[in-house]
Formats: sequence, structure tokens, C-alpha cells
Amino acid sequence: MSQQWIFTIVYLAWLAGAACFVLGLHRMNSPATARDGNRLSAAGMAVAVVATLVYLITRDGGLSGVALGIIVIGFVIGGGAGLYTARSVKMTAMPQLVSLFNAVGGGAAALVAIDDFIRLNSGAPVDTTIFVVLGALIGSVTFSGSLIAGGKLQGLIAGKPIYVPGGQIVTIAIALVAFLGTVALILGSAGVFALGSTATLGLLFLVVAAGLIFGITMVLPIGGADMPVVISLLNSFTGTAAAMAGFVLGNPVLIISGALVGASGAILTKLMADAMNRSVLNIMVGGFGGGDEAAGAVAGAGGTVREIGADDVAIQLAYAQSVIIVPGYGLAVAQAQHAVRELAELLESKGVDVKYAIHPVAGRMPGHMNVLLAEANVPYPQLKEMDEINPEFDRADVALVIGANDVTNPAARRPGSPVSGMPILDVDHAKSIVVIKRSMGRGYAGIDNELYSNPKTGMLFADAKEGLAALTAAVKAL
Amino acid sequence: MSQQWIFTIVYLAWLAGAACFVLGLHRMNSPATARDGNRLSAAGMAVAVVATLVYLITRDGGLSGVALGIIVIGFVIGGGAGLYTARSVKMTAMPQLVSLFNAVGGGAAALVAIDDFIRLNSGAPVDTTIFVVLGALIGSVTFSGSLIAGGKLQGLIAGKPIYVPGGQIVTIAIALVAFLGTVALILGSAGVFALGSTATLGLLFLVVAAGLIFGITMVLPIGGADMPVVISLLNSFTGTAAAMAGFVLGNPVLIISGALVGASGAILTKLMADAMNRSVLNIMVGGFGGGDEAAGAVAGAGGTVREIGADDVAIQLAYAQSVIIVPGYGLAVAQAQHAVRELAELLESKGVDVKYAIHPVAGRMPGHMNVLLAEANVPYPQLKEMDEINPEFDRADVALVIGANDVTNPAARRPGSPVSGMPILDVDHAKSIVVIKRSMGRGYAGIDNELYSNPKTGMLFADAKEGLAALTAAVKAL
Amino acid sequence: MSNELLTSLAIFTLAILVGFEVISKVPATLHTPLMSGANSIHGIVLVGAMIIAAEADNPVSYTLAFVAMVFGAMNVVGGYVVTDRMLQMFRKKPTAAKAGTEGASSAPGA
Amino acid sequence: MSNELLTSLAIFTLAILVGFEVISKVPATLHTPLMSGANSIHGIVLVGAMIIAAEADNPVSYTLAFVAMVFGAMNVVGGYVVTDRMLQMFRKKPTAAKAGTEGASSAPGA
Ligand SMILES: NC(=O)c1ccc[n+]([C@@H]2O[C@H](COP(=O)([O-])OP(=O)(O)OC[C@H]3O[C@@H](n4cnc5c(N)ncnc54)[C@H](OP(=O)(O)O)[C@@H]3O)[C@@H](O)[C@H]2O)c1
Ligand SMILES: NC(=O)c1ccc[n+]([C@@H]2O[C@H](COP(=O)([O-])OP(=O)(O)OC[C@H]3O[C@@H](n4cnc5c(N)ncnc54)[C@H](OP(=O)(O)O)[C@@H]3O)[C@@H](O)[C@H]2O)c1
Repeated sequence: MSQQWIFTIVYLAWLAGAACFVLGLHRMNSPATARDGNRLSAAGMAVAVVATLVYLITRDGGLSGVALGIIVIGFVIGGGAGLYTARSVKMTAMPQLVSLFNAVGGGAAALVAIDDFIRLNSGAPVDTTIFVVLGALIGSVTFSGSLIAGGKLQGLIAGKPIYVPGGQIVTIAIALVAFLGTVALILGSAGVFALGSTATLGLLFLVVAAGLIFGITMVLPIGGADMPVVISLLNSFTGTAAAMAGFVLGNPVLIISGALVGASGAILTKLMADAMNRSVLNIMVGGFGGGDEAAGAVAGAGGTVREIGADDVAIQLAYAQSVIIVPGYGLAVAQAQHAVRELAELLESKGVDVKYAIHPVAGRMPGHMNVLLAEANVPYPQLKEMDEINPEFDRADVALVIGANDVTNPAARRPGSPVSGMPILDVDHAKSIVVIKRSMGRGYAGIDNELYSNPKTGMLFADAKEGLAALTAAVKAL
Repeated sequence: MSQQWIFTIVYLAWLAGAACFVLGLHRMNSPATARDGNRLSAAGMAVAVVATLVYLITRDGGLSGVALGIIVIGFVIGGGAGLYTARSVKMTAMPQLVSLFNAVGGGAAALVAIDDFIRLNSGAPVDTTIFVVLGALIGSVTFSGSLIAGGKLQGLIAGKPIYVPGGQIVTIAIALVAFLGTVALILGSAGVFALGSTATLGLLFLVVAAGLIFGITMVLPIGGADMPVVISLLNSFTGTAAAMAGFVLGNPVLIISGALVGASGAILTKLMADAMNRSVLNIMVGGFGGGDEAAGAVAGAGGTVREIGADDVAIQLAYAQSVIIVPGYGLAVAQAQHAVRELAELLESKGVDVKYAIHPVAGRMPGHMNVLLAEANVPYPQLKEMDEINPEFDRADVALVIGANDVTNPAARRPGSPVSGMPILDVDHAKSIVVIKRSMGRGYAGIDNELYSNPKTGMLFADAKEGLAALTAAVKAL
Repeated sequence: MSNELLTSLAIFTLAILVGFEVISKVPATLHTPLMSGANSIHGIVLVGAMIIAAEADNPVSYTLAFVAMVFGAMNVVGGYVVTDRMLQMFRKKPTAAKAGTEGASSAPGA
Repeated sequence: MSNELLTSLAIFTLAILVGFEVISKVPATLHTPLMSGANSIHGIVLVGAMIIAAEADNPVSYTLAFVAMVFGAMNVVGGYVVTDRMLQMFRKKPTAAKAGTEGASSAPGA
């Protein structure tokens, strides 16, 4: 078969792969088809990679033994590591893992760009240089940025915003350096002024270094709660970096897939931010030292509240017709998912109808509660989305709020509060309300919750796990 | 400015134009933004055309006076004709005009392909030949097909299915000729066997002729009611033909826009067919002589029905709290839109609350009733979509059905009838029902309507226009 | 296939994907305007007509190019104008009336 | 710009448009899986890594290519697997439980 024919087939395979990515993403828009969608996309990836291998081996010159070794060994090591971590990670730790994968993806894009640059060094035409430098820069930003983001979610780095004194100035200065470096390189290759090849290399590394530092200083000051949004944004960056690499290598599948992720990632970031009614901008601005002081739980005084003991709550629950459990961030922090399932099963065995009310942004990542409770084997049908469950609160005897705060705050129904406009769970429609949390501490939005001063509300101050254990014991004891 | 730079700008302009088309279509998905969407798309078109002109003038060789003349005069004449007809056509005649525009579009695509073919004649490589021939073929099919479709809607050709004796065989034979001709041309250019340049030309014209005839024999046997779907399908064809021309000329904006219309047109065709629960396939199969005998109104006997006179109806209407008017195909046929508005205004002046219930597929084209009533200046807010109005029938005193049949047929609620599964207007929930139509004649689906034998129903047998005139007079006389 | 052809194919494929994705759940009343809008877009063959006109060098080509120009221009201009008129009816309140009158008055009983 | 670059730009633009259109109203519970899915897709840089590996001819390039391969492969394989696991929870009824256990049991307290 002639060179050109093989290349034709390879090219069509690349195209088919890219098409699979699109159709895959399309199917991932709805729960029913999401899983096939992901698999379709994976299949596309396999096709694209195999096609590339064929292409490299068959093109004249062929593939040197060393190169083949690098490719195979590198793939086995990297793929193995990815496979192991992905299969063994706890469901609740997945977001930070995604962030890690995003980091390495960005890193790879940066390395590809750097290597190209070294090869083309100074011989490169302007446009190539632009793409190379942009690829290297964006790649490094996402690499370091995603690592920090993952670290925050994993708790390796303090989740609350970290403000380096004068951090804001530093960030801006770094950004400036990166920008000037890039411009210099481009003008240099445009021949506006002469740059020795060492100077050029030096400049590139300066840009890369600046990118790495910028990634760190940008993410550090952002609260852990905003990390899902940040990761999604960086994800879209990585896509762009991959596309840049595609331009340099003149490779269509890289350009298409990169641009695809760049764009869909951007849209997704917006959707995520909207879901927790924040704007992407003011989240990132937080990253430049502004806003977001709210995040992190600050102890604060509410109105007059009624405390209640485990035994009283146990009686209420045991003799209730229907109980709706409202899990929140606190349940995740306390890792109380198994404890809550136990209690729920106990109540059901006593003929109580138990449901879980899942607020879309309860916890700290979209779907946090679903993942958490799925891990504890809570049957999926018991989990009710907000719109489905809200009408049922009117008929519920007890609403048991566990470590949830903002998502139940009636203040959201009025304008003028940080949570205004966010749809909430109508917990206050239930005949009686019990809230398990450690203190009067505030939630992510950093505001008091008038629900707690509602006469129908009893506060059971305890760590979610211990509180639930106490309740289960008390119910058994009845 | 260097050649290459001008071309770069032109190319980017083409790209921008294509992007405008996409964003335009996107905005046309919702009523609020639809109009801007169309204008954005028009702007994109302007950009693309101007860019092309610049390109032709500036490229070396430039633009000969004759060519410029052809372009300018051709544009003025064609554009003028389009502008005049588009501004002067009656709203209700728009679909056939769209069909006409689609025809000329297809024609243009075919001509471009043919001209290319003559120029490249026999010198063309295989792939170019493929695109040229396909472009010419598809273009001719849409040209003749759309003309027939438009003619049917306009009433120049009998709307009801026309079966030429043995038409089915003819259609298939023609299709075969077109196919074989195409294959021969491709193999010829592939050098499988030698074709003299005259033979090649002859073959091409054979293919084009076959395409033209096929377009006719395909559409003739399809009922006028299905024309909207057929036109949409041919529309998608024209897009494809344009894309083919793009391949031949190696022009990106043609390829992108053509493919865009080809794909979105296909989706739209499906949506349209679904809306009137028909399948695209069995509509087209109708075109091959099968199915669809239903279409066209066949007089048929219903159950025992109660006739009612204009005066009685007038009293009912005048003393009603709320009247819901249900317009259908018959209103359009009778051109009674002004008559119905008069009656409605008269009733409102007597303090009756009047609304119009618009079924998505009432009439013979999507939005038929909206266009019809808008033409008669019925205030848009009075037109209620099906889902909005259906609950209100329970509270309505009189449902006045004018020339509507299938969209009110309760049989749709049961399986086993041609309309089964089609959502209908809950006319039978109204306290009293009045139906204005000429006879017990059937509707598009060709089945009887048990609504007419409903004890609550009174039939006012008359042409919609005369019937309404009589009613208005009677109400005035009260 | 030549590399040009391959990249053209890539562009073609992507455009098709865009076409599939861009049409979402559309209210039935928008079906006809949307069809008409798409119909105007393929008037882009006008560009093709211009190019062959520029290359024409014999009576036959001249004629073909000229007819193609007329057809294409009609598709483009007429298509956009008629679509715009259809969409006028979506402007809420009395303005909708104006759209109507214009439609009715200037009608030569077509 | 060179014609290659221009066609690449066209492909880039179209891919961006596809990206914008392909994400529609997604239920919040799907945000994380969707992000993770997109994340796996940019693992396509793996292809880039393979290409530079093939062109490498000096220790520096070898190292860069190798690290890029490892990173890229990790992104791809890990990304798809973890997404798939996330999506298991959308399988209705008891099977959902299985997904959970796997998640819990094989957990090294990460
Ligand atoms: N889901 C997402 O994608 C996402 C992403 C970013 C931000 N957010 C935001 O996060 C918030 C989520 O609302 P939420 O109600 O789930 O959480 P929340 O409003 O942040 O409140 C969590 C509450 O749990 C309590 N808590 C903490 N540790 C606990 C423990 N060990 N045991 C018991 N209780 C504990 C805290 O009160 P004590 O300190 O008194 O115990 C705190 O008030 C929303 O504002 C949302 O916008 C969500
Ligand atoms: N909207 C679309 O896009 C579209 C496209 C294709 C097909 N369709 C189909 O068309 C049908 C539309 O339903 P529809 O209820 O609007 O119409 P229909 O079911 O077709 O019934 C129209 C009725 O109007 C009566 N009629 C005809 N001329 C009349 C006149 N001059 N004055 C008074 N009455 C007259 C006829 O009865 P008489 O003969 O007794 O007067 C006929 O029964 C549906 O089945 C739909 O699926 C719709």
C-alpha cells in the first residue's frame, strides 16, 4: 500500500476518533446514556492512538528502537499508574484525582511544546513560535495550578484561601513576566530583533517558570469550596494547550480534540458556577486576592435556638410516618455516610418511610452527596433530586438535617444575602425539623441560618458521625 | 499588501461568515432570539460574498469586465426578484416561496458543478469527478423536486397524491439510470475504461436529466399535506449539493455552510415529521407509490350527530363567560382568518373572554395557524400553545372548532388509529362544543371524528367563512 | 487522497457535527422559519457562482455562470427577507399586527 | 499565513463551535463526570508525545518525550477509568450498591 494511502487511512482514523469524542460528550449530557458516551469516547481514543502508532511505524524512516521503547514503556508505566489510582481511589476522593490527571495532561502538552521548540529552535517561523510558546505557557499554568487544586481538595494544602502577604502584587508581576517573555520570543522569531539561540532557550524557560509559579499563586488564594470550578477551568485550559501542540505538529486530531475540550470545558465551568450561584469571574478574582472572605466556617451567633437531646429525636423519628434526611457538607467532612445509612435502615425496619433530599450543590462538588451515599450503598432510588422532593416536605413529619446549612437557608428566598436566588430545600415546610451539626458555625456562604431559630427546629449539636451513632443507639433502645 | 495576506484576510472573512451562520441558527432555536439570529446569519452571508468579490478582483489575473458584468447584473436581477417576491408574498403563501428559493439554490449548485465539469472535462482526477457528479445530480433532483413541491402547495398542481400508472417502476428505473451514469463517469475518470470527452459530457447530461425527472416522480405521489417535510428534506439535499461544489472549488465556506445545512436540515426534517407523528421514511415511501392513501378529505359517515343553527350558536357565544376558538386547516382553506377575528372582537366587546387554541400541527404547515391569524392582526398574546390552553378547556363555556378535525379527534388518545399518540386539544372538556365545517368530511388522517357524535357537540355545516359571517350577523342581531 | 482533500473532509465532518448539535428542541411554530433560515444559508452557492463567473471564458460558461448567479442571488436575498417576515410574528403585542397588515396589504392575491 | 495554517484555523474554529453546542442543559449531578470525561479527552496529547518520541534524537528529547508519554498515558487511562466509575452510580437499583462497595472496599484510605 502506498505511503499516501496509509496516511489517508490514518487521517480518517484520527477523524473518526475525534467524531467519537464529540458523540461521546453528547451522550454524556444525560444520565441514561452517560456511561456509553464515556466508553464511546474511550474507543475513539484507542483508534486515534493505534492509528498514530501505525503512521509512525509505516512512514519512511520508520520508528527507531529507542523511540518505540520510549513509547511502549512510557505508556505502560503511565497507563498502569493511571489505572491503579483510578480503580483504587475512594469515590469521595475522585475530584482531586481528576485534578491530578488534568495536571499531568497539561504537563504533557507543555513538554511536547518545549521539545518542539528546542528542535525548531530559532529556525521556527513566527506563527509556529506563537503556538509553541502559548502551548508551553498554558501547559505549565495548568500543571502547577491543578496540582495545587488537587492538593487543596485532598487536604494536603489548607482548603481555606491562603493569602501570601502582597500575594496579589506577586501574581500580577509573574503574569507580566510571562507575558513579556512571550512577546519577546515572538518578536525575536519575527526578526524584529536578533536573539541568540541560547537567549531564546533562556527566555522560553523563563516563560515556563513564570507559568508554573503563576499557576500556584493563582489557585492558592481560592477557597477549597470553589475548587470544582477552578479544576473545570484549568481543564478547559489544558484542552487549549493540546490544541496549540496540534498546531505546531500540524496534527488534526490534536487540534480538534483540544479545541473541543477548550470550548466545552468553558461552558461546563459556567454551568458549574451558576449551579452554586457564583460567577466564574469573582471566583478567579478571589484568586487575585479579592473577594470570597466568606468561605470557610466562621463561628457566629444566630437567634435564640432550641437545643434537643438524642433521645427526644429518637422518639420523634421512631414514631414518624415519613422522615426526609437532608445531607450536607458536614456529613462528608465527618465521613458519616455509613452511619446515616444504618440509622435509615433501622427506621425503615420500624416501618418509617425514609428519603434523602439531594440539593444539587450540597457538599463541595457537584454530585458530592450522590457519590458519598452511593459509597455507603444507599439504594439510588431513595435519593431524590430537589425539585422532586421539595413538595414532599409538606407531608414529612421530620426533616433530619445533617451537616447541611446554606442549602436549607430561607434567606435564599429573599434578595440581599450571598445565597439569594439559590434554590433551596423547603426543610421548613416539614412538621418538625432536627439539625445535626457541631455548633452554630456557618456554612460555605458564611452567613447565619434563620432556620435554626425557627420554633419548629431542634438543634442536636454533635459531630455528624457521633450524633448519628447516638441516635441509632437511642432508637434501638426504645 | 501581498497576495497571501489578502487571501489570509479573505479566508478569515469566509470563516467568520460560516461562524455567523452557526450562531445564527443557534439563536433561531428560540422565539425570543430567532429574529436576531436570522439577521446575524444574513450579515455572515454579506461578509462572505464581499470577501469573495475582493478575492476575485485582487488575485492575479484579476476580474475580467465580462465576469464582473455577469456577477453584478446577475446579482441585481436575481436579488431583485427574490426581494420583490419575498416582500410581496402573502404570509400564507410563504412555504411555497421557500420551496421556490430552495429550487433555485439547488439549480445554482447543479450549474456550478456542471460548469466545473465542462472545464475540467476528462482531465479531472477521480475524487473531483465524484464531487462534481454528485453535486450536479443532487442539485438537479432538488431543483425539480422543490418546484413540484411548491407547485402543490400553491395549488398549481393537485395537492392530492398523483399516481402515474406504473409510476413506481418509472421512478426506480430513473434512479437506476442516474446511479449507473454516475458510476460510469467515476470509473471513466479513474481510467478503468476510456471515455471520449463527448461521451463523458453525454453521460453527465444523462445523469442530470435523470436527476430532474427523478425529482418530479419522487414528489408527485406525495400528498400536499406532507410537503413541509418534503421541502425540509430537499433543503437538506441542497445543502449537501453546495458542499459538493465546495469540494470541487476547494472553497471552505461552501463546504462548511453546505454541510451545516445538510445536517441541521436533516435533524429539522425529523423534528417536523415527529410533530405530526409521521416517519420521514413512510412519507418518502409514499413518494415511491406506497402508503398515504389517507391524505385528502374523503366524505364519510360518523355516528348520530346533532345539527345546530347559527342563531342558537350566536346565543351560546354571546352569553358565555369564556370561548376558546380552535382553528384548523379548514379555516385556512376558506381564508376565513379575517372573519374569525371580526367575530372574536365582537364577542370581546360584549365582555366575553376569547382565546385561540393553537395545535402545533393544525393546518398543513408548522405554525400555519399563527401565520394565518397574525395576517388577520389577531393579537399574538391571544394565541395559546396547546399545553397552555388544554387545562383551560375545563373552564370554557364554548369550544368553537372551525375547520379543525384530526387535532381534536379523541381517537388519538387510544392506540390503533392513524392519529394515535398525537397529542390533541381537549376540546371535549368544554361545557359545550360547536364545530363549523362543510360536511362530515374527514381530515388529513382520513378517519371519522367521534367528537362530532358527542352529545355536547353541535355541528354547524357551512364553509368556514360563510359560517362565521352568519354567526357575526346573528350575534349583532341579538 | 491528497492532503487538501483530507483537510477538506475534516472540515466537512466537523461542519456536519455542528449541524447536528446546533438544532435542539425547537417549538413547532419555529419549524418553518428555521427551515427557511437554513434555506437561505445554502444560498452560499452564490460564492461558487461568482468563482465560476470569474473563470468563465466561453459563451457556454458565461451563460451557466450568469444563470447560477441569478439563482443564487434569488435564494440568498429572497430567503433572508422572507424568513425575517415570518419571524416578525414573534414580536409580542400590537407590533405583531403591523407585520400582519404589511403581509395582507402588499399581497397581490398570490 | 500559510494555507496549511489557515485550514488548521478553520478546523480549530469549527471544533470550538462543536464544543460550545455539544454541552446542553446538564443535571448538576453530571457536572463532575462530564468534567472528568472532557479531561480524559485532552489526554489526546498522548498522540503528540508519541510523535515527538519518534522524532527524538538526543538525550534531552528522549527524556522530554518519555515524561510526556508517561503523563499523557496517565491522563488517558486514568481519566476514562475514573469517569466510568463515577458513572456507575447512575445505574439504577441495587447495582448502584455494587458500585459503592467496590469504591469503598478497594480503598487504601486515599
Ligand atoms: N456542591 C458544589 O459543587 C459546591 C462547590 C462549591 C461550593 N458549594 C457551596 O457549599 C455549600 C454547600 O451547602 P451545605 O449546606 O452542603 O454545606 P454548608 O452550607 O457549607 O454547611 C456545612 C455545615 O456542616 C457543618 N459541619 C462541618 N463539619 C461537620 C461535622 N464534622 N459534623 C457535623 N456538621 C459539620 C458546619 O457547621 P458546624 O461548623 O457548626 O458543624 C457547616 O455549617 C453551598 O453554599 C454551596 O454553594 C458547593
Ligand atoms: N401542520 C403541519 O405541519 C401538518 C403538515 C402535514 C400534515 N398535517 C396534518 O394535518 C392535520 C391538521 O389537522 P386539522 O384539524 O388542522 O385539519 P384536518 O384534520 O385536515 O381537518 C380539516 C377539516 O376542515 C374541513 N374543511 C375543509 N375545507 C373547509 C372549508 N372551506 N370550510 C370549513 N371547513 C373546511 C374539512 O372537513 P369538511 O370537508 O367536512 O369541511 C376537514 O375535516 C393533522 O392530521 C396533521 O397531522 C399537519
